[in-house]
Amino acid sequence: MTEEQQSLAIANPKMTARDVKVFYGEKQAIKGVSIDVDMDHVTAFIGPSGCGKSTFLRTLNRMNDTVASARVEGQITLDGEDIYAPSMDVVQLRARVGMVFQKPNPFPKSIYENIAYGPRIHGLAAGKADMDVIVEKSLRRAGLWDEVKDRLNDSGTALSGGQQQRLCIGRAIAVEPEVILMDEPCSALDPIATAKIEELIHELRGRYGIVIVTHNMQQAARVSQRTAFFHLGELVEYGVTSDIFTNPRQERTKDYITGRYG
Amino acid sequence: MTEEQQSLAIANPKMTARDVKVFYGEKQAIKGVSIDVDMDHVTAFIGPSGCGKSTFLRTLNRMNDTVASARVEGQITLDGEDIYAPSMDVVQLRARVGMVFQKPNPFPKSIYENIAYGPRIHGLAAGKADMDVIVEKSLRRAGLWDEVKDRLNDSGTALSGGQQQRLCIGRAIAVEPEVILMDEPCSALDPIATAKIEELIHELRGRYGIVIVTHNMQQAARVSQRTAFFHLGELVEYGVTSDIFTNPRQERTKDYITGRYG
Amino acid sequence: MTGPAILLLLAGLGAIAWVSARARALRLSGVARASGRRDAVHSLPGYHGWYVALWTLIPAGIFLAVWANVSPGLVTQSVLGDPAAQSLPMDGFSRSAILGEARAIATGAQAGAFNPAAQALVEPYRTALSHYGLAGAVLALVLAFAGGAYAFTRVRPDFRARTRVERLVMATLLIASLLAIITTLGIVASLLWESFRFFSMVNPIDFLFGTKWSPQSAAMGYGNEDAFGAVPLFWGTIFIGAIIAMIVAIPLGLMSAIYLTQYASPTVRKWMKPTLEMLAGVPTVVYGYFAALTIAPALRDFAVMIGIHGASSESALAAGLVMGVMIIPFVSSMADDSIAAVPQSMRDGSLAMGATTSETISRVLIPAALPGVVGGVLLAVSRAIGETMIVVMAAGLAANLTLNPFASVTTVTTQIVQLLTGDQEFDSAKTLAAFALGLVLFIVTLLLNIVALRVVKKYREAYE
Amino acid sequence: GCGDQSGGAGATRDQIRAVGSSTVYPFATAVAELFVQGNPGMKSPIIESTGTGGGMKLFCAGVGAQHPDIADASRRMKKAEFEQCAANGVKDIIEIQVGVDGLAFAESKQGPGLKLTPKIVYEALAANPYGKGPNKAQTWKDVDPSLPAIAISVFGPPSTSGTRDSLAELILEKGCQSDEAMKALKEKSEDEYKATCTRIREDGKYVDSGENDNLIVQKLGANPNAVGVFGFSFLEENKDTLKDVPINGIEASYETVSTGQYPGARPLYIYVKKAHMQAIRGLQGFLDTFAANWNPDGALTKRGMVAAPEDVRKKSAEIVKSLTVLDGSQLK
Amino acid sequence: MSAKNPTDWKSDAMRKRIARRYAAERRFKAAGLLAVALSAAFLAFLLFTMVGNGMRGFTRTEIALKVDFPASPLLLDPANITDEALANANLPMVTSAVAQKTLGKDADALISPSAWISIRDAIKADPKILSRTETIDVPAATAIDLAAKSKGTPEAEVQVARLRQAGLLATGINWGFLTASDGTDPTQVGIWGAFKGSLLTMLVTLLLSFPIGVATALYLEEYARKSWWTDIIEVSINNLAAVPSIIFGLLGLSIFLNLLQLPRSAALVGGMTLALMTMPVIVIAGRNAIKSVPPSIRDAALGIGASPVQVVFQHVLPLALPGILTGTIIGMARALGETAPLLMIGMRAFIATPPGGIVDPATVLPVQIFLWSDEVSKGFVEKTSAAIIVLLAFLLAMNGLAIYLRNKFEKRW
Ligand SMILES: Nc1ncnc2c1ncn2[C@@H]1O[C@H](COP(=O)(O)OP(=O)(O)OP(=O)(O)O)[C@@H](O)[C@H]1O
Ligand SMILES: Nc1ncnc2c1ncn2[C@@H]1O[C@H](COP(=O)(O)OP(=O)(O)OP(=O)(O)O)[C@@H](O)[C@H]1O
Ligand SMILES: [Mg+2]
Ligand SMILES: [Mg+2]
Ligand SMILES: O=P([O-])([O-])[O-]
Repeated sequence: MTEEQQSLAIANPKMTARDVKVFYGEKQAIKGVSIDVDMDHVTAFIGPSGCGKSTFLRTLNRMNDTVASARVEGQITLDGEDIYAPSMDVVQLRARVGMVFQKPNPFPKSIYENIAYGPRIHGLAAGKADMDVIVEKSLRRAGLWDEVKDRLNDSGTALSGGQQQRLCIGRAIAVEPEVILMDEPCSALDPIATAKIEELIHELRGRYGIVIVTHNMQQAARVSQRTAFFHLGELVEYGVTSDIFTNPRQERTKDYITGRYG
Repeated sequence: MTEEQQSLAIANPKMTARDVKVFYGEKQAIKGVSIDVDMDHVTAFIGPSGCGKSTFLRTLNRMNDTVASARVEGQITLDGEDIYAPSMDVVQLRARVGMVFQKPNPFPKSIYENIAYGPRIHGLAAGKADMDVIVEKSLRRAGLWDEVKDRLNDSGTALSGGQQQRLCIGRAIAVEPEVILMDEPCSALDPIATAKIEELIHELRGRYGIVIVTHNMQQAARVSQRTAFFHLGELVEYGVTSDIFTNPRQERTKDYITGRYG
Repeated sequence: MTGPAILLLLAGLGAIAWVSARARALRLSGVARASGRRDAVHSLPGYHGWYVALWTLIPAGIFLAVWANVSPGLVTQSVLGDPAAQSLPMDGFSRSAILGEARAIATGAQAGAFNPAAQALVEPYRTALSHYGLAGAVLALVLAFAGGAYAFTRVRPDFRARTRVERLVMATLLIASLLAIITTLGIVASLLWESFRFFSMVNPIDFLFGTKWSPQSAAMGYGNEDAFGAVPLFWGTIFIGAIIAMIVAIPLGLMSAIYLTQYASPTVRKWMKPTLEMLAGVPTVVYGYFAALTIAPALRDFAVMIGIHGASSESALAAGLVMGVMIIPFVSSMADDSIAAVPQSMRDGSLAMGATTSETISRVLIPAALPGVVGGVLLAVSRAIGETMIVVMAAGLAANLTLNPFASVTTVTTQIVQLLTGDQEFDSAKTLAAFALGLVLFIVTLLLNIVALRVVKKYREAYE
Repeated sequence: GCGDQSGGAGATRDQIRAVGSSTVYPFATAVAELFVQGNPGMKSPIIESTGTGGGMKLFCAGVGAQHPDIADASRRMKKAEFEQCAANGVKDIIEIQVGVDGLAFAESKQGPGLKLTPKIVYEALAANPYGKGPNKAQTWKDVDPSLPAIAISVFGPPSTSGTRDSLAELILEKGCQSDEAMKALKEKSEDEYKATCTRIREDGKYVDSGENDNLIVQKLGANPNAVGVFGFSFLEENKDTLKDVPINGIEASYETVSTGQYPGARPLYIYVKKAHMQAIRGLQGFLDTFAANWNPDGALTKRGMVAAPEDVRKKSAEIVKSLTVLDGSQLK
Repeated sequence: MSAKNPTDWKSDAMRKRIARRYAAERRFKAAGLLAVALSAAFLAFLLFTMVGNGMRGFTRTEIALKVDFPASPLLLDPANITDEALANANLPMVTSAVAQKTLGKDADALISPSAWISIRDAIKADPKILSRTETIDVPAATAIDLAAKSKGTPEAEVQVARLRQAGLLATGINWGFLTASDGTDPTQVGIWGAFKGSLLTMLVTLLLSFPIGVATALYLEEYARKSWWTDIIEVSINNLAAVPSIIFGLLGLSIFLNLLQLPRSAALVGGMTLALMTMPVIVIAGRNAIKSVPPSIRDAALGIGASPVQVVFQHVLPLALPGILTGTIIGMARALGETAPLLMIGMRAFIATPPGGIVDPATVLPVQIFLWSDEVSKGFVEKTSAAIIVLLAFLLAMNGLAIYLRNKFEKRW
């Protein structure tokens, strides 16, 4: 594996993970994974159910802290800073490394308040006018502005599933994160909504570091430039997406991609 | 569609569904589906999430009766008998058309009791010795005997996921059903367990009519001889599995199979 | 034949019916199954057994129940026809006392008679008892046989015995569930009738909106007008149960729930939760005693110390405070449930934005859980306003319309107890007022409950 | 004791049942205990504390095992009650005065040592003294200049108890009648007279304190400036924390109450159904036990009851023996 | 749209802001902890006060009385000791005389008025003592008892000191408190009668409310199709769970006593009244327990052809049972502590004979507490608290059992 990683070496990675191990109590869910995330490439995590994709993703913004039994070893840095260092403030970290979940989870508040929530708690807006600007900008970037601009006071939960998911992306964008983590963001969506989100990811690339977990290999192929294949907590293969799909080096990767299991 | 069905016509179908419509309250979940099930072919239902695969499967043994709002129109027969006729005893029907669910759901009883439960309520065993025979036979057919024969008194819930699912299959087999319906039986399992179940399906074919719902197209390709593709409650395409996968007639089928959505 | 003997005999018959019907079913279904058709056999043999046994037992049982109520009258009739009964005193109670004694001796419940007249009647009683006992037994047995035989003839492999037996089970369950409605109706009926009589004496408007409560004036013949203004009671009830108690219970209950669900370690939670629940398990009479003897004097001293005028040792505050503590677990467990019912994804969503736990709780979880919390509070209020013993012992009886928490006020429940246990004249407006108060209380809790259920349901739907 | 037989065969009861006054309750229970000790093998009588009126209601509901045999009362039966009894077939009722209770006024040992008269009490507590408008007295001094300027605060029996009736009848009416106009009013309009003379103010100066006299005792301890009104027996028992408030200069003591000198003395009664005398085992014995213990040196006085005057006791003993029934026409 | 600079997380303002937010977080958490602590402290204070007041109720002071039987004015034939003979022997007078001889003139104020019962029991236990002198421990009068155990009146303190000096005074555990019934002498009373009454009442309550409650829960949760009809049942049940208990008393009074003519003061009626109160609690707990049985179990059973009744009785009910039991125990605990409705149906009564069955007159623990709290004699104050301790112990045991069951059987599927 190390060879491939070397070959992928990114000049100025936004985030790096080195030999990360995650345990749930006794059970080891991630067995020494090293990966780099940068702004120019979308990274996709694929692998069968339970292989640890979500777990690893959540270590990247310390969402695993909320699971009492979870324990993380190894090193993860953001801009060279160790995010598990005591000096690291987890509240800031999560603002800088945003997250979008599998099931759209807008707050049961208005669309406006959903977007404004983050900037407000972090004090990013100086006043109402400022906040209005942030909300509009975020919704525009999330590709939702035109659809909702006339009903910003409607509840966020009243939107369709795809719109909700874009709202959640907009919400993450509103605090100006540097990296966005997405855990199967389309798996609850219909094909048209899925297409919209994929398009959005294309547009966001370059501005944010993006990591996406998906169980749909075609989707991984469509949206990502780097793909990591996990199996049983191990990073089996990590490389340029087109290589992985056309020319997997590992037998397991090949079996998985051709549908032998999963 | 009717053309394809004609071409598939099965001489002596075990079950037939003709123009079946299912409603949940006002909402129509199945829009006129006709299909035949026989003993020699495994039938796979594929389609994106929410397209009605499970719903249709559950009409085949009237498990939908348990959903208060569900209403079924059209005709479904088992050995030529209308299963929705008032004279049909639903308890017997379900013994004849067994079911295996997505999540393994063994009873929180011993392995032995899990298998023995069905024969007992249907009075299929004359005594303890008889029951022992049934239990062993069923576990053997389910490919589980060797793994559990020394711990028949352990709780069924203490088995691994794959073993549990095979236990559930064994439990269904124990009442000597004629048809077995499986709703994504492998989606909660790891690759090895999946392989075991697929193998088991191969072995059971011929003895039982088998219908399997899966979201994994490769799996459908591997285990089935007939495939039905559902979309938004409609049966979009129904045909010989190899045809469907290599040469889909409908645009929607093609898009789905190639991963354009789902 | 005696009661227990006949019951035993019936039980025996039932067992025989079960065994023989089962055996028959077993044999017949064996034959039918051999014929190969799968649906030839419908029910397990055991169900046939139950079917026949039930047919044996139920008709006979119903008959016996009726007979047990009818036969004593018949027995007495026949004893009264005996010459020895001619000398019985005419007055009803002594007469039935003698008869009762004779009966007790005849059945062996009593050894000897206090009343010589009773001794003479023992023999006639014995004869009559055995006579009617035998008649009842014979009839019951005939019914049992008839029922059993009829059912037995129906035992065939394809007979749907299971369906029949299960139908009976379902009917039993349905009847059980009706009991709640019957109880509710019983409450309404028993309150409504007396309240109706009350309102024929006292104008409902005066009752509901009058501000003067002095039922004794009415009792002493000052007239009903002006005496039954229940507003001070309603106010006292609200003041204690819905204001003071809730000021204690809501913050403590809600914050406890939040702490225990969101912050505490599993061990702390495991121990503290049941500990707090114990507050709801302490009998209210104990709270009352405690409030009256420990809390109330302390509060009064405190009030005097800080110079509050008119502080009474029977204060709304003492009762409300203790009641609030009692209610804490109601609020906290409802809050606990509703916060837990907010999907984890909301919490994750907020935390992933970089919110702290308290921001997540107060800005996302609580607003989302609010309907559930409100529902819980409404239920707690309905419990608090219905609470009796604490206020009876600690809140006093003065129907004051006051805002001073150190003053004595009274509540609806206290007055019900007072009106019904004190010196009262039957059928006076004073006694009946208790039922009218009860009716108001019932209606209020009913409304609170309906509203609370609605609120909670709406909220559940939002997340399902 | 099987009381639920139906079907007309009648039922017996092997336990005596008494209901009624909470004031008589401690004495009735004491007699019940003595009765069982003197009659081994008898089951203990059941004494229920329902308040006088509540007891009357149960008592008058009818004759038979399901109805009580005895009603305890801290006042005399009312005419309406007697009629209700008759209407329900309770015709022959035996009335027995068993003793006297003092309606005692007391304060904490630390109290100011008030000295009251019925007139003062009336003027301090009446809702509308002498019909001259609402009571404005705030302190005892407002009522009578000889008293200290301490806020009026009286803990007393609730409006629903027999004790309250006694307070009205024995103290308030007497105080009220110090005004001649009130006497005249009585002739003119009984209702108005009652309203003026017995209605108690409801502005918090008089605190209804429930049936629980012990709580009043506790509260007096906590409120040194308050006055409590309750049964004499409670005063006796709590002499260590309370002292009595003399009325008309007469202290509540055993002697003054028993002789009727103390203005708060009131008779205690029990009412018995003659129809039950035959049917309920031991009822006669119970009455005999009562009679044997109501003397000045009897067990009941040890419990705090005050013995009735000699002549009353004699008359009552006679009634117990002869079971003379009550003539309803004397009742009010 | 102005292009905003990326957020500077390291700026001072931002740092300050974060510090403020963390301080708020700590305050919030402290408030939660405080709420829990306050609630727990109140419980502790309540228990502590009750136990502090009540422990003395379990002890009794006794005075050693030397009885010279042959010399006493007692006329009893040792060969013929019957209850009758003992009742006629005028023991109270004899006891008083004997006490005066040994303790002085004011002996009657020292020994309990029921001291003679100890002597009677001693004679009954061994008639032979009638021919000799025997020292018998008799209960001290309430005033002495109080003075011996805590602070009494000055006179009593003097007496106690005197008796102590003479070595006649002993304070020991009062077993009688657990075995005797109601009475008028605080040194003699016990809670057994009320305890037994509570047991019988609870038995009736359990036998009625459990099967009916479970059946109702099953019907509503498993079989009833949602309709206005089930809505009515549901509202009724939820409402009944919140109806003021006093109203159940009114119902019991008018239906069970007045209409059905059931015996007054009986455990039967008390139990029936409380059953009406407890049933809804069981239904609600039962429904929650049944709901928490995963649907997959039902599907599994239905899927192999079990009938709905079989599904429920062979699978759902056994799995829901721990939850149902927990709810039942909690409901029963509430019923056990209930007072108000029982006042309405005649259980507020002096009942000195423990009930023999459910139709005998009975009282229950909380009502006994209520009655004793109103007794004249000061000796009852500690008895009241002692009875409260017994009741609390009973309730805590029940709650503890419920918690144990819940923890033991709590399943996550
Ligand atoms: N909170 C937890 N406690 C204990 N074990 C956990 C927890 N969360 C996940 N796991 C275990 O860790 C392993 C990895 O889980 P994870 O959710 O990361 O898989 P995944 O690849 O995201 O699967 P999926 O595609 O189903 O989302 C699994 O075996 C899972 O059972
Ligand atoms: N109990 C129900 N009540 C109402 N609507 C239902 C119910 N069950 C399913 N549906 C709806 O019916 C449609 C078909 O659902 P179904 O579960 O059959 O889909 P599916 O193809 O099995 O999807 P999946 O792959 O996610 O299992 C969906 O729109 C679903 O929301
Ligand atoms: Mg995942
Ligand atoms: Mg499905
Ligand atoms: O209980 P009372 O004597 O006050 O009627």
